[in-house]
Amino acid sequence: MRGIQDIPRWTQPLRTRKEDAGRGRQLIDKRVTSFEQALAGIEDGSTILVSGFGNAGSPIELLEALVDQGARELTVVSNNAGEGEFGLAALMRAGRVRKIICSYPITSGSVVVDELHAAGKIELEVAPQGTISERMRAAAAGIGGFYTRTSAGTRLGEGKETREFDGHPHVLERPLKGDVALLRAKTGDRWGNLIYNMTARNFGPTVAMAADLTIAQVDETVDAGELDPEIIVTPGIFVDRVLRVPRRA
Amino acid sequence: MRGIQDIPRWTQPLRTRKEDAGRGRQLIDKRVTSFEQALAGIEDGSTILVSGFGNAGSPIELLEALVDQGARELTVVSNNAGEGEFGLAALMRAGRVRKIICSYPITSGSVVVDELHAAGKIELEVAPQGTISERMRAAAAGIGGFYTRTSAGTRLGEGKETREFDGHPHVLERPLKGDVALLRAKTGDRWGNLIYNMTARNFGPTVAMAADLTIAQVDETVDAGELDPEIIVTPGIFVDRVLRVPRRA
Amino acid sequence: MGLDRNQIAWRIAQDIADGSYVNLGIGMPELVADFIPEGREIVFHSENGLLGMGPKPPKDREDHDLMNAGKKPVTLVPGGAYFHHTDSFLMVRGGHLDLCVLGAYQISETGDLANWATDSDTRLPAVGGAMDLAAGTPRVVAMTTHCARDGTPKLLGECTFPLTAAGVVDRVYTDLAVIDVTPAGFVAREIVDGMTLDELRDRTGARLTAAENLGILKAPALGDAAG
Amino acid sequence: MGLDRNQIAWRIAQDIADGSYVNLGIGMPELVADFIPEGREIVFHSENGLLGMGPKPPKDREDHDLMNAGKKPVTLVPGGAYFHHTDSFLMVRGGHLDLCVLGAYQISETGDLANWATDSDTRLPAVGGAMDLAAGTPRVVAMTTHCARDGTPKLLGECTFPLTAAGVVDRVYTDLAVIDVTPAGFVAREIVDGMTLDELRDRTGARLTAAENLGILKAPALGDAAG
Repeated sequence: MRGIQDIPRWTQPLRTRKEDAGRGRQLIDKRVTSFEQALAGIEDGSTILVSGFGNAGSPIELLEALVDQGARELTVVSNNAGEGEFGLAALMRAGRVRKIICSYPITSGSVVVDELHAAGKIELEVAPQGTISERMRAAAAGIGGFYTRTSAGTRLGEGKETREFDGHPHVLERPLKGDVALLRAKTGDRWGNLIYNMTARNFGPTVAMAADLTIAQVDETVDAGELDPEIIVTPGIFVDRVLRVPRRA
Repeated sequence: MRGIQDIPRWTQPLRTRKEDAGRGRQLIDKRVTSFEQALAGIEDGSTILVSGFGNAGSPIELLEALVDQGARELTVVSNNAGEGEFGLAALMRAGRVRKIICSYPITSGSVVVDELHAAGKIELEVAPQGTISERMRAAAAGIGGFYTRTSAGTRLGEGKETREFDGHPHVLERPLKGDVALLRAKTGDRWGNLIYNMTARNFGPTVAMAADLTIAQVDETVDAGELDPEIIVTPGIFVDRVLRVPRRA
Repeated sequence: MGLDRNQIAWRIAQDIADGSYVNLGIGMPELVADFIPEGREIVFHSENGLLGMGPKPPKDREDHDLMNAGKKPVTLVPGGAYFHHTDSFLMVRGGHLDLCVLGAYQISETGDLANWATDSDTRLPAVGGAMDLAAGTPRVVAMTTHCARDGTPKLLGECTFPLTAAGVVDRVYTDLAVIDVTPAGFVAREIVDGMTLDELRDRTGARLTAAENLGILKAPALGDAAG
Repeated sequence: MGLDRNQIAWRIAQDIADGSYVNLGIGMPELVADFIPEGREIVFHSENGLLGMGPKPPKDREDHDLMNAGKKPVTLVPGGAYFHHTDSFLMVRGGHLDLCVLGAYQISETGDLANWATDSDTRLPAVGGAMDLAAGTPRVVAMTTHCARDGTPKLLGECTFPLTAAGVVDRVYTDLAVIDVTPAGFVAREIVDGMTLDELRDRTGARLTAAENLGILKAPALGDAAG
């Protein structure tokens, strides 16, 4: 009876789990061992949600490896737009980012986005920080749209459906979903559960929930059961691949 | 200069903190020492959000003390509608609840709600569990309304504005805000930070955020700084009063 | 001739792929967890706030703070996590589960599900998380007896009971058959040994066709307990 | 004659009640934290995910994983907590803070705030959390010089720069005055010592009245560091 010939379509897991089943393990193991495995399958034209507030929580090494991976014409959602020539800035410098959606592209050293934007080589969409965050959560939560006061009556709210609730105008915001999320956490386990370090937590839990394929770089990996179930911030259901990247000194 | 005569209105804290400043402490201390202090000021006609899924996480003792407190004509939002003759059932038995909004009023022993409803003495509004939860979060998050697929095309979605997004009908749901939240947690600190125990967490974090006055009963209280800031589930900003109620054997 | 509830549960369990995130509805669907084939790791979600639900504990280790959605004591397996209700329903409504198995009063040939209220109900209305699970989960499986106790079909052209969600059921497992809900209506994939397609049609309240490679629905003899 | 930035910060700090939850905008408003009067416990929120922000650490204890919204190293005080961005903005947008202190390019007499872009801006547009804070916080205080460097007033009948939010500012603290935004427009509560109401009006781009009990705006001499 185990051998039903045509395993129906729906019995396959929906998400990209166990790509490395080839190594013969029967257990769920989301830990991968190379940047190639971590970033496999990211396609041209993808929308990439990126964690981090400034450099805290930014998946710098994953972003740099994405240059090698080769995907082009990317739309990146990130609170900031990179600084220096590393991480997100390196990806942009390599010409891979068609558009960036962010709240605050200006940081000390945000030279790459400045240059590319001045040269007309990158499209920039600026939105309120909380709206970006809530729009990603809406995508994660199956919400078709929500009304918020933020940006109502401002230039950033122009063109958006506006409706009054409780005496205040609200704009309608739509979910912001990623094809891929790249994030940095502190520790990840075999099931993909994640914990974070202080304010490096920032956008990590939200981007993790809001993408079809979620890839986390972590300082350390552990087996299932080694993280206290009370303190897990991102349950593994949201995470597809976990790559250990030793923290820079 | 410290003695500006007319301290402007807005410099008073918005929420009911430090009601017991009379004891002369200068520090924020949300820990109260009696049911009277915990429940002071709850008015007739209030909407009360109540944590708990069945008995797990239910603030049983606070609910029973609310009988003594005396508030009437309450609207209660709770996943279940009480069982036996204790906790929420006792409050209903005392005739204090005009209306209950819940997802699942039937449990083994939900005799009080059955009787009151049959006698026409309580109004019952049934809504999907996730919708109740998300509506409370919307109230907490300043969201004027949101669209969800849940209940679209069903009896519970009738009369609600329906709108198509991504090929699926969604209903518009409005925020569900409480005047008061009563919840049970495991540990609370001086600042009102809370942690929970296993699945007794359930609705606690959500009701805590969604009410004007949030009152937590906890198994134990500690000083500020004794809870690891990484594992706090409900930050104290959402909590007004914390009462230690020793856990029943 | 038909399967008993454990056997239906067993049959469903065979089809759940390794690594799936699954919610089992309260009641009969809970049995599915007992029959997951050896070697597969399935993560069970309980909507009251946990992933990685394990079997029920021995009596002396029950803790009423660790319950499932049916309010029965359970355990947590290594790798499991606790979270609050709104996050739990974010998982459900946001389509993060792979599959849910729900009981059913009626299923229509377009995949409508009725499983929360009957018109003859004398109980209070109670929906719980059924509408969230049915509307939010990408793959919804119904587990039910093929007919009600009085013999009336549960698979219908249209549901007569109040809907839980419209157009959501992908497959129905009954004591008599495994039936897909397709754009062409109900399609039998397996019929219980000894029953003809016409006999199954007699027990079905809508048009029913057979898959090209129609199989036989069988399950091993199973005791009342987990096999 | 006017106050310096530390003195404006000091003046604001005097008005923040014990037990308040406060967000200080990036830049000049950050100074307010240095002047909270002894004996008051104020909980500072930073929108990148912490409550209970403390002063900056000594150089050798800086950790780039513990930053404030201005991306500067900070500390956490006992009782503080970390949380993710969406929860942090739930606090902001849901009105859970008591007060925010924001910088301003312009403030209108109806409480409109412009503080994120000027039309002459050659930089990239950048809004950060300004619109969330301005729209969501129940009490919004603007901290600014009374006039721009070229002497043009910042308090106006209508803002000419792009708005951050409409009708949100409750009070403005400048180097010259403390001014409430009321249904009747700008009302001066305090004017710096030595300045007349008419002189202040000359520096204000909208109708300005004086509160009945108009006071004198003074602050102690303060060094560059916290006083």
